[in-house]
Amino acid sequence: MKVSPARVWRARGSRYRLEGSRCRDCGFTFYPPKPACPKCGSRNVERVQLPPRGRVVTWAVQYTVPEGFRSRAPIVAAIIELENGVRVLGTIVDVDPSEIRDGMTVEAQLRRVAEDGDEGLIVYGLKFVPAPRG
Amino acid sequence: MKVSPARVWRARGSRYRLEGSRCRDCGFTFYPPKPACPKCGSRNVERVQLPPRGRVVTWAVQYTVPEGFRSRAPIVAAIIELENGVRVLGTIVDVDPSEIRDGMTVEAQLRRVAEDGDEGLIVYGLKFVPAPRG
Amino acid sequence: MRRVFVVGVGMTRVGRRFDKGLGELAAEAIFRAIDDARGARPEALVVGNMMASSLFNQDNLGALVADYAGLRGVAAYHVEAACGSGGHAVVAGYSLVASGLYDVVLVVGVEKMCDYPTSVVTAALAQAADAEHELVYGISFPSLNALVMRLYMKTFGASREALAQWPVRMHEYGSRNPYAQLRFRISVDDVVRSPVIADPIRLLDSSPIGDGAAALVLASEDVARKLSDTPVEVAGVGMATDSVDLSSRMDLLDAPSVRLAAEKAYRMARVSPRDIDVAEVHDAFTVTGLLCLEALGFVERGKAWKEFADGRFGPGDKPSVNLSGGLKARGHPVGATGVYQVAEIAMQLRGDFPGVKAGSPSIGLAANFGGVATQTSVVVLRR
Amino acid sequence: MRRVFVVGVGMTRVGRRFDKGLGELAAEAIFRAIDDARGARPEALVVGNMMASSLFNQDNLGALVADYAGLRGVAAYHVEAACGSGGHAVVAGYSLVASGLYDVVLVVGVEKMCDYPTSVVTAALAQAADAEHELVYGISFPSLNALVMRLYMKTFGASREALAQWPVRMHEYGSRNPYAQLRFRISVDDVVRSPVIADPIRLLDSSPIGDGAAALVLASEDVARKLSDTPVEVAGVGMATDSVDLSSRMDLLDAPSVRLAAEKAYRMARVSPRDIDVAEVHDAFTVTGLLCLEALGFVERGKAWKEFADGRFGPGDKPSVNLSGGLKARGHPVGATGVYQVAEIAMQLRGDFPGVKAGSPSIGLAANFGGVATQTSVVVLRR
Ligand SMILES: [Zn+2]
Ligand SMILES: [Zn+2]
Repeated sequence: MKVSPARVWRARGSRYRLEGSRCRDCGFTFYPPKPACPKCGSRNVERVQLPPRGRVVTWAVQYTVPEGFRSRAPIVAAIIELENGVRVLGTIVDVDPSEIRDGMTVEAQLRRVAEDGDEGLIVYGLKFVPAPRG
Repeated sequence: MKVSPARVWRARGSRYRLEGSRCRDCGFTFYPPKPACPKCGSRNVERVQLPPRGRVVTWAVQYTVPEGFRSRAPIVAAIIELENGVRVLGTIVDVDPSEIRDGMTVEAQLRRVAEDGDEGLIVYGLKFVPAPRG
Repeated sequence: MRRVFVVGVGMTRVGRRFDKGLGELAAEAIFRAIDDARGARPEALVVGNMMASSLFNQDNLGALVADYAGLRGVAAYHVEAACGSGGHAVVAGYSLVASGLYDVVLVVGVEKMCDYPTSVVTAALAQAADAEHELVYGISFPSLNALVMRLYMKTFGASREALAQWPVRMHEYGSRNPYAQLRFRISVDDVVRSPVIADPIRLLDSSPIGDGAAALVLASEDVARKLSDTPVEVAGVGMATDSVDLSSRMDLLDAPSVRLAAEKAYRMARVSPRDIDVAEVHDAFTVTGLLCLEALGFVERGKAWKEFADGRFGPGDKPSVNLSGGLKARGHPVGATGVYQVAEIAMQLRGDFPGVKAGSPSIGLAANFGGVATQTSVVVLRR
Repeated sequence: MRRVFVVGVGMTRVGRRFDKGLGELAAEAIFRAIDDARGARPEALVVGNMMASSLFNQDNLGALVADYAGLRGVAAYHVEAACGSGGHAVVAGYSLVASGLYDVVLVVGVEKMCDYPTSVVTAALAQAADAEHELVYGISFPSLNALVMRLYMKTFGASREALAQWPVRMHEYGSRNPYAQLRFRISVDDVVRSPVIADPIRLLDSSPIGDGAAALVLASEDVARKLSDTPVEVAGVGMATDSVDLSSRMDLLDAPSVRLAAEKAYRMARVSPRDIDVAEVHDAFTVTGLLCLEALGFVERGKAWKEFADGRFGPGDKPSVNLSGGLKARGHPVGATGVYQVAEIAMQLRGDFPGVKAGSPSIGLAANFGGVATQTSVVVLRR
């Protein structure tokens, strides 16, 4: 994908720090952050920090990957339900895909996620890893 | 731009050999070739070879170029009226842009026109050069 | 509201069409639709397409297709709704006639996907996802659907073998449709042993990559009579959306955009799901076909897999579903698919569909979406 | 045909908006338009945009914008007609209301161009040209317009200095428009000495690169009265096309797509060019502004440069042209521009345009095209 410093900078809250939005009217909290509430339409929303830990709701092990991601295949995509109930679509790394289980606890960490060719910007973002017990 | 062997192959008639279309109903001849006549809408069209020589109708000397064409700047774009009256938009090379004149005679030659990055396909096509007198 | 009719249809067989570019391929379908409508002269053109920009660096697509089809001068624009571009183009074309702006409008869907390697097409398809929060991680479009499939199977207790019935039946139908890309039969075993694309989605759960174009001539009531002996009425249309990102979906096993679009179309056509005789639904993947059947109201939530595996929704059933072979076997040239569907339903209602026939249907439906049911159009047709 | 009214408008100032992505920027304009229409609740959304696919890998744009604006669920699609996407989106939105499908429809144009270096934006803009026969040679969009400009000057005897009057006047107007990107005055000397982009086009003959979004709320007659005290009627709309490639144009100094689109819009509104009080025309480059004036019937072929340089088309003239500053100074966030134009004309007719005013106009016009007049939309508004 095309990358630019402004584009990467804009996503810093959601992609580096797992920020979402919370609706002050109906209380709905969601990810990624948006200027209005998807549930009630209110514009009275605020940025909130989401908890980094959650449990796997469903996952996919992806062998066919888009151009530029060949070195990362297979990619494990998953829906994670964070500790406050907010769901986040992300990838799980540092685990053998066959060991992923329903309800498995994972934790977000900042990682390298993509490069804009050999000489372009490097994009960072959150990936989920199996959480240490406790 | 993205290039593929099929895409390059499809354009071989128009880009390597200056083929156009001629309408068998109204006689209109045009470039690039199309499956129907732009003038009367007839589908009764045939591929025709266009003459390689023509005269400059109007031109532009382009200093700001799209990504991937930096080494070719400035690019001279021109509308050429071929000897049979058909107009073709193309580029003129092998000439100092300041020497281009209205009505100047030019001739199509097969040249390298673009590359798909450092390791991709090379695209060939026709460029116009000042025609030798005679 | 002016009544609007389908008076001509035209399709190309889906497959590898290295011989034609976007303009030429679209023109091929357009010529057939115009001939089918007794040489109708369209005043406007709506082009459905997803990937001309990302794969061919070509915008201004409405004008390009108009010119290549010998229609230079007509009104034109291009509608994008990812894999749902075709169906949304049909609704846009409908509104151009229903509004009274034009009497004869051409709708064409066109897509070329075979020129490039799978990884490039996978990247282009992923543009249906959220670029900033999904595509950026290398998550593919099949992968998003695989998340839903795994959840569907777990939640509703559907077995891998039961789900495989979908592609098996689609290939059966596709083998008899001359416009289908995949004209061979497969077994449950073939499905469950086919290569894994994004586990649990296997190759044979997924629609193939293909080039294709399909076109419709739409006309107002008085003009329709002159252009066709068998005009098919566009009795209802609906569109609706959901989030692009899957993170903030309220319920991954619901497809509210399908539900809402269908409600609007049913209401407008004054029909209920029980009235539909024949339907084409969006089975880009096995699971999306099932979700469509449920969200369209043909079967209860969580039960489509069972009823389909038990043999329902075949020819003569109410409705019979995807007799074209569906996206799975007819093929899924993404931005063209929604137009193929409407063309197929129109032919079923006229009685001249060249594949498996629905009997003598009088009401049909086409449901097409972009993304994972991210934006849906539903079109109800009546004989 | 149901009557359709503009009941709300919203714009962002054109410029560098590094703070917002496509969804957020579109939402900003949408919120303003909805507030202007007394909190109207749109049932459908049409998004005009050219470059989300080529610069941001984002398709499914209708759904994305709907969700970011708190409108999840509404009907939505994305209209592309290159730099004319916005105007075509307005016509599409018009037809959704006029057809009776929806009573309240939001139209938004959005474009983000400032994130990337000029060479990348130049490549994306070149997608308005023929990819196989123009873009492949590295020919840029300014270059195509430069071909026309040189021919115009030679054929009609227009001097470089006379043409420079266009940008000079646009900057004068733009300096008084709070939504304009370029709010400073320039002289003829500044124009003729500005850097050459594609000779004879110089930097100050060309519209700038900018981010922006503009939105309209359209409503049917009965609803319009509830949402606005000053509804402005969409009295006529028209669209038309020409070839994408310049090679096969019949006459490079004619703009038949503008002419045909205008004829349709005039006929529908039952007006003639002489009735237009205020207009916004597509001056992506100086020469396209002049061609518009001629093709719209405001002045004879070949004479626009002279009459404009002599001072015609100013405030109070019939029509007064581009009081916003036009694409040249208000800015040209390509897929949004056509929506800006209609919003500006609506405000002129309501009397609340915050820049140079046209007096008390009653009929206005907006002309927007993609490519070199490749596909044009014309909208006639009436107070
Ligand atoms: Zn809320
Ligand atoms: Zn002809």
